[in-house]
Amino acid sequence: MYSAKVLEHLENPRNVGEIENASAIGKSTNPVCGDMLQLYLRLRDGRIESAGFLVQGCPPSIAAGSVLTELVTGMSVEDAGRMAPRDITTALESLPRNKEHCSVLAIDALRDALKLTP
Amino acid sequence: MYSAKVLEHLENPRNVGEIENASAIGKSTNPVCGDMLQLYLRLRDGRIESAGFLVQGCPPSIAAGSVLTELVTGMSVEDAGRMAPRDITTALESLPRNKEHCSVLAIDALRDALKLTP
Amino acid sequence: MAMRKIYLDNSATTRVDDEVVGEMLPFFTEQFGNASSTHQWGQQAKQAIEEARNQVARLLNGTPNEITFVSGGTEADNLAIVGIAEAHGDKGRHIITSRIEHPAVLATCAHLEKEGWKVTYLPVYGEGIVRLDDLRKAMTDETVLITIMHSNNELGTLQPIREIGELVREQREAGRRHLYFHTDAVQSIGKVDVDVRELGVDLLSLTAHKFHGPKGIGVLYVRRGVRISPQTYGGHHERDRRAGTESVPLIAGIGKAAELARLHLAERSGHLRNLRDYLEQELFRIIPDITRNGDAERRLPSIANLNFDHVEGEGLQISLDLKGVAVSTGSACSSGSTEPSHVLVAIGLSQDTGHGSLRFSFGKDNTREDVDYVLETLPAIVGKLRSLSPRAVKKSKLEAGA
Amino acid sequence: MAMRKIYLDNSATTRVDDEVVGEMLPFFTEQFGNASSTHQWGQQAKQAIEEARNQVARLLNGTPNEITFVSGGTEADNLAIVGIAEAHGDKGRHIITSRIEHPAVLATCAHLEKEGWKVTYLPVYGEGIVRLDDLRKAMTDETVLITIMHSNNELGTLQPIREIGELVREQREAGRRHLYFHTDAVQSIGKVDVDVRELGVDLLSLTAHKFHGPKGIGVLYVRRGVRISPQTYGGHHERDRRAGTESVPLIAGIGKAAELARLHLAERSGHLRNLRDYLEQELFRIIPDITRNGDAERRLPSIANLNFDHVEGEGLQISLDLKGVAVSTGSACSSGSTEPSHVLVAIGLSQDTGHGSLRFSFGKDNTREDVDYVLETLPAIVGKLRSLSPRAVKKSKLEAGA
Ligand SMILES: Cc1ncc(COP(=O)(O)O)c(C=O)c1O
Ligand SMILES: Cc1ncc(COP(=O)(O)O)c(C=O)c1O
Ligand code: FES
Ligand code: FES
Repeated sequence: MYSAKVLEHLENPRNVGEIENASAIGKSTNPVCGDMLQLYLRLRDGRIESAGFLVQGCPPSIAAGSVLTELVTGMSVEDAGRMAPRDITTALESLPRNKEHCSVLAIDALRDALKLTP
Repeated sequence: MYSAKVLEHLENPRNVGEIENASAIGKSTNPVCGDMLQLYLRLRDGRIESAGFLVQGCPPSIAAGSVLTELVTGMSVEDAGRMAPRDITTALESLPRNKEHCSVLAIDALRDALKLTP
Repeated sequence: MAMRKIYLDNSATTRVDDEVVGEMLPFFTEQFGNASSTHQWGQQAKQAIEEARNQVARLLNGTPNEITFVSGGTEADNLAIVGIAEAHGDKGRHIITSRIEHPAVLATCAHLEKEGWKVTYLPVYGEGIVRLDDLRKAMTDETVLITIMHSNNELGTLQPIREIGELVREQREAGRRHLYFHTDAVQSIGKVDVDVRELGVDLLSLTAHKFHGPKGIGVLYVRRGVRISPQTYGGHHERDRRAGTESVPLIAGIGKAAELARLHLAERSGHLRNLRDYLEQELFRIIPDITRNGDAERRLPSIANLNFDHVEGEGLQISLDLKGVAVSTGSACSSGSTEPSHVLVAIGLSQDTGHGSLRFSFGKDNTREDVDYVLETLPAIVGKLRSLSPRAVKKSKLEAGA
Repeated sequence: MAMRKIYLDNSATTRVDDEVVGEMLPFFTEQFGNASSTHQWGQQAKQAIEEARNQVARLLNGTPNEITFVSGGTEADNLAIVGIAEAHGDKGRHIITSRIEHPAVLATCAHLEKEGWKVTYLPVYGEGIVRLDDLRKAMTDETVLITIMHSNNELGTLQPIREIGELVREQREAGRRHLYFHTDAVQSIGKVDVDVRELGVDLLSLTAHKFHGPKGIGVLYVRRGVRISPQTYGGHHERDRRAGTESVPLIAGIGKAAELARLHLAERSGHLRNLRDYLEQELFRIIPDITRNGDAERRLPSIANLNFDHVEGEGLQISLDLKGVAVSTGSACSSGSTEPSHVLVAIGLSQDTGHGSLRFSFGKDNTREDVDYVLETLPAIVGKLRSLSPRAVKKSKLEAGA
């Protein structure tokens, strides 16, 4: 049902937890399923130096949060601002049709952290 | 489905055919299934000396005709006149519920031969 | 001669192929999951179902999402007819079918008649085949469904499905948008080619046990885009068309049986025809006063339906059974009844002659030796029963006198 | 530690017993006849069906002619509800059921609502059990059917069926002649005693695949004298209650499974309870913040439905699956949906906590070692998922601070 990548992130989520001295924090909730995701970023010189996340949600939302922190680490804030749900889905190989919204949860948190309108 | 007795009469029907110089002939037809039975009797001194039958019908009607000729041979006309469908069914061990009317076909032919009202 | 066991009633049901049994077995005890479960047991089950769906789709030249698994041919026919009636009854309430459909179709139509539907039952004449002209005349703006079987289960006669498919297409193009076409192909699978695209049908029924698959599983093919109302309510199985936990072993079984039917079609079909033609030819030669019921050409290769004058079919059938040979009078469904089959009545046999008919139906496992055994056995049986028959006796006396 | 495969989802479906498979096998390839055929193949098939009917009747303490074979639990529920509704709808159009029925009941009731029926859905409170008082108040002169499940498939909670049966009897004696009582006993068979006379039910559903029989076969018990309208039209099978060629192998299978369930009831029931209680006791001991869903006493011995605070059930379930352990969140039927189960909502769990529930369901083949493996595996999984959870992290910080 889930791709090997999703399962791998579920078993070994990266960058779990709050970050000390976070420079930006983003939150998102999906009102339908009630899942919620929090993203912590430490920014330096317009780049994302490190990222951490917390989530209460389904396996894809965990994998989405985890892979997001990997993807954005080292990225310029500008590039991060251009990320879209597709990038998450691609990085996770695939998501079942009825779970595509879980990638939105992660991107929404990122946009919230970067203070972009979602 | 059918008793061993019915099957045995079907395989080896007794007294098949018309009788030369029959003293009595009886016919019966079942209007529902279209089956018909003809009975031939040779009578002497108030007894049935021999009997023969023809039938176009289902296996129970064949067995009924066959067993009837066996039963009535040697019987007094008076006793034969008292025979009922039950006697046929009993002699055949049993008949399926929806085939009980086949014993009536044989008794009707007997009564017709003996000129009794059926 | 030792007693043999010869099964010549393959239109009633067939022996399950050993390969099919082999395909089912793991799903009882190893991969026994519920296909709705998200864990590995469930995913294995789901995969097996989707593979079977592919196999059936390939057999019919359809696509997998046009295949709905149901519990058999009867349910497929019911779902097709009531499913279309409920979904499209607002467009009209008229159905056209034939007089020789299986009870699964006829009884369903009769049920709809009680609910106010009009049903036209097309005649089939002596040949046991509906005529396009009759169909054309029966169609009205109220007609929502045409359901005509692909081949008849008693006579084997093939109905002009492709031609009806074309007619339906023309009618649709001429504006009758809400006309649907269903065919019951239960008897045809594995005996002749059945290609939903070529036939132009919207719905098609089949059941595994008629082509060496297990009893209790069938398929309703529903052409992409055709809407039907489900007839069972529950979980979201089969894309909401048929609720109930899927029988994974049976589905794996029908998938395999479909694959084998597709791969071996030409060979099996030829084999059946050889045996059937051999039986008919020899019986016509050695037993007098036999006639064939239904058209000689336009029929399945597997069925011989013959009438033996002046005797009753059941006597023949039971006598053959006592010799180890299974055949049938009429269809299995109506057995035990004292009425002649509605199919034989529809082709004009009188109650009297209709009772003297036997259906021999061949399967892939039958051999020439099976036919030889029948040829050895049957003449004596017919002779004995005719010696009992008032009409036959009269006839032979007349002939002797002449 | 080597990866094990542990199946703890026996409420979704069960492994077919080897003895049951052995019982079915001859009917695929040897005694493969159609039970409607009058020859020896047909008679063998028919006999097998009647033997199975006896076995099921004995399990339920009913009589053979009260047993109708259908394609599964969903069809049994549908036939019971629509069958009564159609046959007795002239006496009233009100049904009483509960909020925690299986979708096979709820969706059927919803369908009848669209046709103008009134349906009362009784509440079940925190314990997951309907109350007689509520039922009594809901009954009117219009009530034709009460359908309340024997035990719930997610919680395992046993409903007061015997008491309802008595109430129905009283009501009937008081003049409400056209009140019928159906129970879905799908989950209870083989786990607790189910005796139709003692329960006082008119109709009862069961399905083989929940008690080590095959998928695709079930039974509707209909008390002698109760009239229902058939829902499939065709041949005269199952005393005109359910048309379609009978699946002889599956019927032989459900017969055998019923016999085994009857013979081994006490032993299996005790075994299930031991394992379930052991799991619950240890989990409560070693993992904090767990609660049990539903009543602790009045429930099947086979099910533990537990809620793990601050985590999501699906994450737990998939993580366990990756360790080789099959459990479920909610029922198999609703899996894949993002909504919490209607049963957990009915007992008052919020969307949030309802998502953190797991159902462990035991079967006769499970062992104490299976439970030990879960006890070794699950704490780390819960720990990992809680370390991800904003609420759990906040809570543990607060506790550390305190
Ligand atoms: C033409 C035809 N349609 C439908 C059916 C019913 O299929 P099933 O036996 O699977 O219910 C049969 C056979 O019984 C049949 O011959
Ligand atoms: C309580 C209950 N009723 C009905 C059903 C449906 O039975 P089946 O899966 O045989 O359709 C199930 C299981 O799926 C169930 O748990
Ligand atoms: S199901 Fe809601 S975020 Fe995944
Ligand atoms: S069926 Fe008519 S006499 Fe037997």
